[in-house]
Amino acid sequence: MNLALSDEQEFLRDAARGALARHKTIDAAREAADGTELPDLWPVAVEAGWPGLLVSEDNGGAGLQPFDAMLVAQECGRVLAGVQLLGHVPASFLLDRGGYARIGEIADGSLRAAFCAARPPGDVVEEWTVEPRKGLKRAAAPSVSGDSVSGEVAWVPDAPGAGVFVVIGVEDGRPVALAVEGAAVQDAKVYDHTRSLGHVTFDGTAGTRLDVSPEQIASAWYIAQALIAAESVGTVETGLEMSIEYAKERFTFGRAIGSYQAVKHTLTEVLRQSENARSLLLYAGWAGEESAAEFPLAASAARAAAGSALDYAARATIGVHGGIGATWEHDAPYLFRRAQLSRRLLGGTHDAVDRVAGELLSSAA
Amino acid sequence: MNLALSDEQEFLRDAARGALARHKTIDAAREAADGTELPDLWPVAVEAGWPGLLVSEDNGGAGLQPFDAMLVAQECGRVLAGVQLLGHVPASFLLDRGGYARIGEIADGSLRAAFCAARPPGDVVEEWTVEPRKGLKRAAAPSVSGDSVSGEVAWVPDAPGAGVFVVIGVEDGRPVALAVEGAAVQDAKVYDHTRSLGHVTFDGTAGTRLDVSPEQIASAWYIAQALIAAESVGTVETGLEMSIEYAKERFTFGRAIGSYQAVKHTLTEVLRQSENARSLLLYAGWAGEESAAEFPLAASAARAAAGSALDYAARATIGVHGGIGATWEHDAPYLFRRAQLSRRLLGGTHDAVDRVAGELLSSAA
Amino acid sequence: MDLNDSPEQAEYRTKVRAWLEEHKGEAPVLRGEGALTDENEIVAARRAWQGKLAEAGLAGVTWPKEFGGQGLGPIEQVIVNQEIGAAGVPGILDVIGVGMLGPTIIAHGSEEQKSRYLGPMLHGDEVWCQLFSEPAAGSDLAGIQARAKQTDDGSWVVNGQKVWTTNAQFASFGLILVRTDADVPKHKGLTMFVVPMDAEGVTIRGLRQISGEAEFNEVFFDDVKLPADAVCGQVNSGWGTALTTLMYERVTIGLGSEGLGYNSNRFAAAIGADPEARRDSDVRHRLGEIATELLSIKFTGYRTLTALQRGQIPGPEAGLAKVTTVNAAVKAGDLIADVLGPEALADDGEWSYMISFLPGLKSAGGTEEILRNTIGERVLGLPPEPRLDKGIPFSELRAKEKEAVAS
Amino acid sequence: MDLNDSPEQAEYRTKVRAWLEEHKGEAPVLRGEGALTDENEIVAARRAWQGKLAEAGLAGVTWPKEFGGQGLGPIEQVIVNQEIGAAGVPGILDVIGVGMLGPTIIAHGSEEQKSRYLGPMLHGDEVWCQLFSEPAAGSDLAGIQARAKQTDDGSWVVNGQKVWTTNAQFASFGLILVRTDADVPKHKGLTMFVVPMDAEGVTIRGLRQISGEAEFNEVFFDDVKLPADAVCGQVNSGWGTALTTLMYERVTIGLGSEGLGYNSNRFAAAIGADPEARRDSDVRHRLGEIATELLSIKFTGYRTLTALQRGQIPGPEAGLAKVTTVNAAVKAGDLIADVLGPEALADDGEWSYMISFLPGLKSAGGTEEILRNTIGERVLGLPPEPRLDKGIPFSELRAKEKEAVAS
Repeated sequence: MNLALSDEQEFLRDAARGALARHKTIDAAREAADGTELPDLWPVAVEAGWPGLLVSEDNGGAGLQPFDAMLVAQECGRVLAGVQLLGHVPASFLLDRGGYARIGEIADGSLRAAFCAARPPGDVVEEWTVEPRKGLKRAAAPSVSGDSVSGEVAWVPDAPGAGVFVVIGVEDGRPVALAVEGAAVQDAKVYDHTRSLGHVTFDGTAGTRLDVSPEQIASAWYIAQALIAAESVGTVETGLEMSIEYAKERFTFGRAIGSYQAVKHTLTEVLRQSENARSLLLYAGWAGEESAAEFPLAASAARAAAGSALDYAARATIGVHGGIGATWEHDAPYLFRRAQLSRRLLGGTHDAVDRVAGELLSSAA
Repeated sequence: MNLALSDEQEFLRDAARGALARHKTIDAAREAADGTELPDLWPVAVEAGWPGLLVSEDNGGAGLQPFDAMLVAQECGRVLAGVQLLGHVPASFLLDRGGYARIGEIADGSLRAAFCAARPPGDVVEEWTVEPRKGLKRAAAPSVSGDSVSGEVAWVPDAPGAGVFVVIGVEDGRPVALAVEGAAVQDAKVYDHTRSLGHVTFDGTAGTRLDVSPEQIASAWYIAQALIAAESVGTVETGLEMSIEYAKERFTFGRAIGSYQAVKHTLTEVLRQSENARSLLLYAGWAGEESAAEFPLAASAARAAAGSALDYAARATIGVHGGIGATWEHDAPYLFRRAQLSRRLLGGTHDAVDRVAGELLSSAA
Repeated sequence: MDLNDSPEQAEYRTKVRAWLEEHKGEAPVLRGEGALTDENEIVAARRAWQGKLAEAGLAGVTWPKEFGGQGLGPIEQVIVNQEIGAAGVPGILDVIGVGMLGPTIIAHGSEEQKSRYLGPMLHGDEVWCQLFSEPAAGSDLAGIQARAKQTDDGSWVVNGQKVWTTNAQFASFGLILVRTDADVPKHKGLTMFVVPMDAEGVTIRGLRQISGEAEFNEVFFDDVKLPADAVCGQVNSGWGTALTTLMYERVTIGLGSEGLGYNSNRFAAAIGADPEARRDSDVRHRLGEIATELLSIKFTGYRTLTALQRGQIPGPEAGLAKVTTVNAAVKAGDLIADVLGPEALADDGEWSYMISFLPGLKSAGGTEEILRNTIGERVLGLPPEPRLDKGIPFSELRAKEKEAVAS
Repeated sequence: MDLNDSPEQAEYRTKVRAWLEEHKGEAPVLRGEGALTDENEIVAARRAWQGKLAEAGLAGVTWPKEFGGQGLGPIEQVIVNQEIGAAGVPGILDVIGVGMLGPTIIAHGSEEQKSRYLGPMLHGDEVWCQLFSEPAAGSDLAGIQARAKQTDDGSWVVNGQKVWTTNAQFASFGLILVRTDADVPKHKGLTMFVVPMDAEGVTIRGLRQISGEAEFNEVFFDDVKLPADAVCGQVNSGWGTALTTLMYERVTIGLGSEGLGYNSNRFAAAIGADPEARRDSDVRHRLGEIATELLSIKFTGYRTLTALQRGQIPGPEAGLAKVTTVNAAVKAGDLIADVLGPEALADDGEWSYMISFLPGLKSAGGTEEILRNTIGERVLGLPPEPRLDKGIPFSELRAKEKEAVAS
């Protein structure tokens, strides 16, 4: 029993924090909201070796585990860094296992991948589904026939500018992963300007079938869930630190506001939720490496806890700061924008909560 | 525009409070939980004229409105008085409108009625349904053929000992109200010992068809919802008063606990919820008299707000009192028992919330 | 219990409705086809429209007749508000002036101030703004640091910064609360002044919110000179004057629109348009809870009105309506965006704007926490928090704070 | 990251498992067929079983060897707990004594106390109870009013009342915290004593909870005489001694069962049995949120264990696990009863019992509010509340309180 980070993991985390600290990412988020283009942080990722984290060593990658990628995602989340890992990392997982020819370029980041994710069947919705453009009802996954794929996946993270798309489609009811090097991408950036999004359309588009199992395809979905979870916990950390600092310095009625129970208990609640989410990141990390059977539950629970922690923390950060926390010049609104959008991507926090229930109900049956 | 109580209404309320104050009803709740029989408060109701509140003056009643009955229910709720109005009042409404021969006895209380309620169709569940013994799925309403009825209604308030049952059944898809003077009642008292409950079974049982419209049958359901709402607000008042008193007297770390924000804000939240619920009691009372079209929305909203206020207040009352609030000798647990059971009767608070949504969605469509 | 008008009220309503019917073509169009878009044009048009409403007796309904009002009661004000809403035309532009600052001047101002300022205010010729809040004096309003010093000739020099000021960018005058004596406890050394917004040394800067819009302003005062007769009320009695303004703020809110435009039907329509959502029990439950809260506020408003008609002034508990409304609207935004997905967050969309606007609205006019303190103490009678600032001269208090942060 | 045993741990686990396999037939049966029902019989059987566990080295795993323990680390304690759980047998009866009071005596007791009390405690021959909380000293534990007065011969006389005392009804001894000097500030005048529960003047009364069960006791002390050597630690240093006990309480909880038996699978099974409920999106969402909270606690426990293995003592934030668990269980009770209906509230049902038990559990061991204060201050570093009781003699403080209530 040892849940402590290994020396290598601590190094990976500290290096990520160091590399990202050299960029004013939150200021960039503010400027991007005003129309300035967001600086491209992919070179930072490439230099740090993050594109190859989940690619096996034989294929030129680091051969690491989902938890290691989560550590990096958490650091990105801390500073709202728009590094395109949410698209690339789950895609690289399938490209590596699936015998993709250009895997070396994926590993070194010279080729950037995006992941047109499909939600695995559950106990209520029994089909593979993808994000719809709008509305509660999920869309059918694209249809695959041989080497070609047709259909649309909306709100795909990091799709604009990606060199290859891993798309999950369905053929005869079974999921198939295809690597497609050309697809029509419509830019769909919205609300959180640090997050690159696109609607990706395939119209009989040709691709390469990846030799992966349905279980691996499902795992890629849950890797994406775990990455969002980790990213969110990082953002919560920043909100909490910022709020504590302010609560010590801001006085009202002759006392620092942090001495009032309303503020103190709110921030303790942020701590409670973020510590719980952190525990579930460990669960997801462990299951991602050791237990394919528990990965759906673990990754979904991590996303559920982290998503709700981020929602709570983003609002609490604004609240503790009073009026000033809701102004353009303050950092808190960019945490809030992050929270609002993250909550609705890749099935949404809500679907992750439903999945937790579904997994437990299925195993209780 | 005038939402103030009339002089008559103030008198009715004050008289109810006075009449009930002569009985140690909360102590009786405690003793009943230990197996002592609950004192019969029906004579109090009879003496005060409550059985005839909704019966027209021509039939020997007071010819008053649902809101007046709600005022009495609120007073009963304040002291957890087990007066059997939740069964009798909605039943008397239909018996009065439906031409029931013994309506004079209903009005003077010499004959006590119970109401085997059916939930009116909504935008999702389109049938008339009744409480099931167990589980989320509601049961089909009893079936009526001519003058006879077959089926079961579970958890009927005030059924044990009632002299006549108003049962809502279905004939050819249409709701029918029958007055049945003999039915098999199985005592079903549970958790809240101030609340008389029974499972009522009809097996080709003969009754008298009441000449009432489907709208009136639906109104009886919403009268029952409004009564539970009023009762609940009364119980909230008691919890709040008890908590404020204690919060002023109990000291910790050199300060009265009521000076701490955690306690102060909790009690303000009880106030907020109870004031909102009180506003909706007025809405329900107004609609019950003036607008049949809005009564479903108004009564359901009142029940939704009052139910959630009671849940919150019951837990807050125990919480403010610390450990002592969770002991048998304290009054707070009896408010809690009331909250727990009320929440699950007659469709439950949950169904009332759903009805609010359904009404709005239907009118928005 | 009666939601209907009395015969007199019905008659008044008919009169108001008739006037609006006749003149509504003259009102500025703010939404839909042909709507004005330029901010200056909008302000000009709304000022002109306020003038017409005032001429017709539909502004300052409760102001005394001697100041151009109608001398009527709160119920008539509500009838006017309702009919203006029903006619689909804008109300007066300067709600803050006519609803709160004018009544403050009526209560505390000099005769000269009343005759100089009230008429142009009522007619929209001069718009007013309220200069109370500061960066370090929001919830704790008495912690104001902006200061005025009297010179030998009796005039005053004002320095400091105000914030969260609505309408400052086009206001002619402001009512400003400043510290005139720092050597007495903090509630005691405050004074209220009338300040012309075009005075030398006044700088107005838009304060952008989450949405990117500047819904409020910051206003800076740099050696702004005011004559001795600019004092509204008495020197060092500004706290009492400010309390009057805040009391009228509660009345204005109590008489105002139900739920700040956050209406359950509007939310239900957005959700009902999605066939999957309208049958989803979780969505329905969330919608039902939100709608219940908002419906209750409507009737809470009627209760407030009943009380106002009986001459009762709403207490601090009236503030709970805002808490209920804002929190329900926050939940509604979350629900609608959960149903519609990221599309709901698209720039310039109504839901995106609402979601961005609400976090700021939450603390506008005092945080929920302070309100709950006040209600807990004044309405429920709970004991106060220990106050470390009681009876201590303001200057000493500030020094203590600085010391505490440094340590 | 590794959830597996090291080779040494695996070996230890095998040994423990083998002993339990061999002896589990000797354990008392508390549930199901052939279960004991008489409380006295249950206590007797569990004491005997604790003795066997102690003989086998499965009680007091972390106690030093000189006092009959095994001198092992927290991980071995957890292995024992896990294996006892897996074998389906009860653990030791006197968790409070062995987990918290024994270690307190080891840290602060006299040599005579250690040799007299620790052995019989470990073997279940003498059960112990903790006499700290009082009606007016719960969250504010230092507000204790029970008092001991020293007589001329050096012995002590104890008067007062304790409450929320688990196991008092069959305990041989208690560790009691009393005030021995009321003229110093409240944390300073306290002393810890060992008290025989059969001493003259000790009265024990069951305290019934919502469910009707007496899960705790009240204990009254009426001129109870204690010898001078009954002091545990130093006179007037009882607060420090008590802090040791509370620290071991956190460790015991940290090593203890996951989630107090409130397990998400158990809740899911109850709901899954209802076919309508398992497809209802609202029910699923509520279940998913509850389960997420409870699952997180399992891994929080593993994190605590990792820390303990590295010699770190859990801080006050460990208490958040209880907050999470209790609040999730409350929600689970509400959900299950919403699904099953009033039937779920039937007397003697498992859900009815849980629903009744939880409100009391919420404040047991200190309220959530006080815990959040402590964590906010000690973990997040936020400033403390103003303390009105700092440095004031206890007797004066009491007088002030009485005065405040009277006013």
